[in-house]
Amino acid sequence: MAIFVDRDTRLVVQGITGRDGSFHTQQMMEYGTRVVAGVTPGKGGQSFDGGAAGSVPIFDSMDTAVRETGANTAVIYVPPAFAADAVMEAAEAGITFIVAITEGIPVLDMTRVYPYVKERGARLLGPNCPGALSPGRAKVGIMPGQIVREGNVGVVSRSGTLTYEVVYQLTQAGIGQSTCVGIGGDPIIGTNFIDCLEAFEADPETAAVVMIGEIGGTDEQEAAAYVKQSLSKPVVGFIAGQTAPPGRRMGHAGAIISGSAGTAEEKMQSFEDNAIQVMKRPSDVVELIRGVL
Amino acid sequence: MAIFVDRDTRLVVQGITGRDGSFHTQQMMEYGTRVVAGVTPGKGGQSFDGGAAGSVPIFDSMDTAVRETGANTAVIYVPPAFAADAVMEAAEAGITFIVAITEGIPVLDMTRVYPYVKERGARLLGPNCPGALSPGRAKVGIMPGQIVREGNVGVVSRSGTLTYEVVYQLTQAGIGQSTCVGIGGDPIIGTNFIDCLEAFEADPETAAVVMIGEIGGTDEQEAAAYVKQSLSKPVVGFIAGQTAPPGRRMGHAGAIISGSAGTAEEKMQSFEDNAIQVMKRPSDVVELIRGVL
Amino acid sequence: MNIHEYQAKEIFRRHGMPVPPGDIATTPDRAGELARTYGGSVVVKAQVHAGGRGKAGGVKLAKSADEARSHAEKILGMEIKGLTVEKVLVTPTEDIASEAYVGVIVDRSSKRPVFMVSREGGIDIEEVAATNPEAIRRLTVDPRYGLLPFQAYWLAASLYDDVKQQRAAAKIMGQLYEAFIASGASLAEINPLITTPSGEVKAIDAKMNIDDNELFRRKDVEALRDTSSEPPSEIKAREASLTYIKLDGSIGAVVNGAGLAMATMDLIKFYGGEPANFLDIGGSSNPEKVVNALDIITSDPNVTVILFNIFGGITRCDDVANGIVTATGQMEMKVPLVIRLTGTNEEEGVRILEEAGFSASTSMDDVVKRAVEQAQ
Amino acid sequence: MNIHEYQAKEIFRRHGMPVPPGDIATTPDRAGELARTYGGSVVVKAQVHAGGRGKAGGVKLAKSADEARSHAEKILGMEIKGLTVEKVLVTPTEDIASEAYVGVIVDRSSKRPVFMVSREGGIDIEEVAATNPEAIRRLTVDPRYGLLPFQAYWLAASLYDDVKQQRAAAKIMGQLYEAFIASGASLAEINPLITTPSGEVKAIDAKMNIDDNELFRRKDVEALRDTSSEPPSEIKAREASLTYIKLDGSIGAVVNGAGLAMATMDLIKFYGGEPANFLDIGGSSNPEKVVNALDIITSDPNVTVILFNIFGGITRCDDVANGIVTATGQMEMKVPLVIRLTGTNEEEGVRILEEAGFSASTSMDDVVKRAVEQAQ
Repeated sequence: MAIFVDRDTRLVVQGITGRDGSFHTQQMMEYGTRVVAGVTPGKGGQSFDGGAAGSVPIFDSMDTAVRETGANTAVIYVPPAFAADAVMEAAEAGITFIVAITEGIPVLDMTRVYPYVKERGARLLGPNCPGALSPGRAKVGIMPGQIVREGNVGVVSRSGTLTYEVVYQLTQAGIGQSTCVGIGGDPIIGTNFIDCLEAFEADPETAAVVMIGEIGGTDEQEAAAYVKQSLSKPVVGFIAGQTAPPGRRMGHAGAIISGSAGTAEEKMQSFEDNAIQVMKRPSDVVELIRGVL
Repeated sequence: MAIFVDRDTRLVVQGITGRDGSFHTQQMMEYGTRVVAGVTPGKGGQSFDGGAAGSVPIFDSMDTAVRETGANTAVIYVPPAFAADAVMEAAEAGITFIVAITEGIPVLDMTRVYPYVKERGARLLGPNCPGALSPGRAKVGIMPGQIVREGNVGVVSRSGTLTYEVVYQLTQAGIGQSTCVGIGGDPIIGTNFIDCLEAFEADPETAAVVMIGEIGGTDEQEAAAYVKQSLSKPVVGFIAGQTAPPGRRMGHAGAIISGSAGTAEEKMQSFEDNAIQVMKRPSDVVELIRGVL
Repeated sequence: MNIHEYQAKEIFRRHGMPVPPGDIATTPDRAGELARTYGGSVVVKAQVHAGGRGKAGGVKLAKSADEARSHAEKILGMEIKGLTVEKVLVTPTEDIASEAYVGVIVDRSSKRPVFMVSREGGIDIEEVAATNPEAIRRLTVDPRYGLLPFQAYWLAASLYDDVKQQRAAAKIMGQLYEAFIASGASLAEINPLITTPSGEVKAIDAKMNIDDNELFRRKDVEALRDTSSEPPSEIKAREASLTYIKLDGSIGAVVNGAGLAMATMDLIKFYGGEPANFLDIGGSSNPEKVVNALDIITSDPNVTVILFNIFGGITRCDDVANGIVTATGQMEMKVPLVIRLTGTNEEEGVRILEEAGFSASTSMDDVVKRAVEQAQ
Repeated sequence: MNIHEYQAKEIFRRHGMPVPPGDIATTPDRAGELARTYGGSVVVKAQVHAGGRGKAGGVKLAKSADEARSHAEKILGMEIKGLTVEKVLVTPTEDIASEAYVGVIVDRSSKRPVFMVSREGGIDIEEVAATNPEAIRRLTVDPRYGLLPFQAYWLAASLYDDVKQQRAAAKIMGQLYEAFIASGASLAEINPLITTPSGEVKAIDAKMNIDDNELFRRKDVEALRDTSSEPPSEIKAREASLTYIKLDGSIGAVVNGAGLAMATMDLIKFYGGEPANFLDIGGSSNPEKVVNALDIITSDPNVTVILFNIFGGITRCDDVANGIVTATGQMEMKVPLVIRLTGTNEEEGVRILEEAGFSASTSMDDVVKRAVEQAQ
């Protein structure tokens, strides 16, 4: 099983001919993901040459790509000015799982994208996220394939590279993952911690969950309450930004402390209050996960 | 039973202090309709004096009116500039049946009102319609109460006064009505012929239906097909505008013939093709209904 | 409300659309001058609210200023479908490689704006719909989101194979939608949208209809109204908030409600008469409306009898009765009145009429039959 | 991006909101002149991107032009929360009958714009939220429909009892929402919204934050950026599309990704060091970004060691390695580099570094420990 992406993932890459899009399409194909189509308006009829990994037909629109290839999942590498439109195009074309990698989408665009996607019954992951990777099955997004390993730990994170850090620690210690999901650090995201926790709870191949949060907002606190109330599986947590100076914005729109809500201290306390073991350093994940498995 | 309005209707009048609103509130109260509230911003705390029919509290907003009185139905008499907002306010306040009497609401306003109302699970009747009247139970809108009579014929019409004409013919001949509904003649309306036919089909107290259409559009043709396919009860139909010159607009935005679609001839043919008996004159209704009852 | 091509083009330009220049002439000399300004080779186009201008000879190509002048001379004053041409648009000719159709209307059944585009431009879309419906691509716009870029591109891609032209056309779709919404339109059309031999995409004809219900909040659009080609009686009716359409018969009818007014016309014909007009005094009438209605109808010399068919709902019978009494007191009535009055405040209305010496029936069949008899 | 009160007021005025006049002075003389223009009785307000201006003495009432001049003299050049005041806004005083708060923000949890209004104006809304939360009325706006008139009225009715004031405030809410959307704002605030003794409703303070991600399509808003009070290194970082925040420690850190950058700072402290900065080179980096990052960090004299913590994803290790090699070739490095490089294209990156004489670790704990050691 795993969550969100698996062997039945049929992926279309939006922005397949761009620098990032083409590089990561190659990576995803080499990992074994079934990339069935690419979309770049004006380049329909061409194809993407993945070398030994095969070739992928390119279409002008998502509508055609989905109709011709039966794609069910989309990943978006288009620039911020066009990314909101790309998400909506994917949802309208019938894609049910949409991963928006693009960083820098205006938040007011997202206030309109979110209900649009929801009305069509699709799930959006991101934007400004690294995607989802089910080791040995499918890699959708930009997570490096070489740092993961098949196993039964679910990883969910608001961060990109910090996720890799934690996953890599697990892999090096011989602990594999069911699915690694980066939900993204923007103020408005399509899939939050609770959505992922729900999915991990329902996934028989996941035995424990690692949750990696950040300062800013209250998502982690809400997720912690949810863990206590509804999760039967053990959860280990980390919060980045313990030493960040208050009131300064640290890259992610999310990483800003507003008022008293959203400090690392508050979030770590909420983890502890809800039976989530807290890592002090990313490398602590190994010992804590070993303790609960 | 009857449809849409009945003894359990708890009515709030939006625009109760205006010329039309106050006149028709009085008429509805005298008919026996349970008018539980009125709304006019800035006049909250006052009350509407219905003389012998009682008095009705006035509120500043629908939100308060619904909370304080448990109203479930709204009727709107506010001017066109504010009517779209009034409909949305009613839907947001939890009203489930909204009757918009107002004539002259811009059609682009209605393109936004319609999904707003639908998202909230409410039904809109109109705009630019005479409302709904269940004889002996409730009168919501502007239909004259003295021309109806309790009975088992459902009447649905795109017109206002033409509805009265037909209903009056029935009443004078001793044939009573279960509910008389005017759906309105605007290009975008909340409830169409098919919606009403469905409701009449489900209403055990309705034995036959009179459907009164007009030139323009294809609603009558679609309704006719629906009648043949899904209605167990007999239907008698009329189309106004048999002698209207093509291409000229006759008052209702609906009453315009575009291309070959929407002529009276075409609509009457479609009635005949689908087992709906056609009246040549409004007064023919009596004989035809007697024939099917 | 219809607006002229030149007015729609001005709205399109304000929304950034590529529309060639052009100006209005009301005299042949001015048309010649404009043609000179544009280099001689121009199109002279009648500006009237009627379709089929081309077939009627209202659109002419000119190779020189002199030719433009003489075309304008013929077109100005010409009658097209009963309307007199008062103005011509003079606009430079364009080299045309292809002609497409782009239109947006409010669609009754989806309750949303709908785009229709076709590679078959320059002819009526109704004709394409009838003969070659699969040549039309339709797209329903969710008004909560507007026309989304991917949708505009999807429409444009059905018109052109070249990416640059697709992009240009997609941009024009977006601008057309904005113009449509910002003007309170019920229809906005580019026919044809052309490509030039060098690959440019341009809108060389433009049509817009405005929803009358929008005009109260769009004074700028209302100001575009051209009453020069409307019958004075219809202008007067509109100013009095009545809906009046002049017809050729002898029975003047004053009715409340469009459906009942049409049914009254139908019944007049059913009994062998001919209606002189469609006249709807609308709902919520005040006595003044009735005065205006009688004023308009009595100025039609064909009218030999006036039929009132009033079924009170939001209109009150007493208001109508008062209007009749006031109007007949102000003006000399040369033709008989046949009155049907029933519904809201019927008793009061009948009392007012009877006190003033009128009688009123409550049956529609009855009054229509009597009006037909009296008209003969 | 923050904009100044006077800039936000200008945006509010363009959207039709009732904002009293006012102008900017950078010299005491100009402040005096302005005060004379406004009749003498004015408020002189420091224009800096910092809260608590009033408490810091940055807002002063003046009864005369001379007094305004001397207030401006004190305020201009004043430091508020580390920022130097370069400009003051001079605006006429208003008689105040009541003060309310009106604000709109993008709310993370509802994923929509949310209005907050309160009768308790003139103080921080955070303070009201903490001490008297039921004094705040909240309303979530569906961005597909915008702020609807009945919603604006509902908010306004919670602020005022008088119908005229409710209508005026409802109109202001609508205008504030339009300004918010049209500017790509993440926050727009009127605090206070006042009533005057004669019953007028006016916005006498204004605050707006703009979503940085909107700036690419809003050059007019981008032009409002005031860099005069920002550290030059942060301006330079922004221009190079880096996120850089200067801190007080000695370990300069170059990291890709905000979360990893924060975790790196946390780990530096965990091992007893002090970070000199937060620096995120972002995703999809090209080698040039690394060059800019090193340029910025090396200009901080406190830095005694530079730590690279790169985990390649969309960022490729070879790009970063090339950047390091290029940068160290261009500039003289006076402090040691400690490099951690792993993930996408790791092998290629490590090879490039080793060929240039650098070594790279793959463990974060390892490099952070080493950087802390070397910094001491």
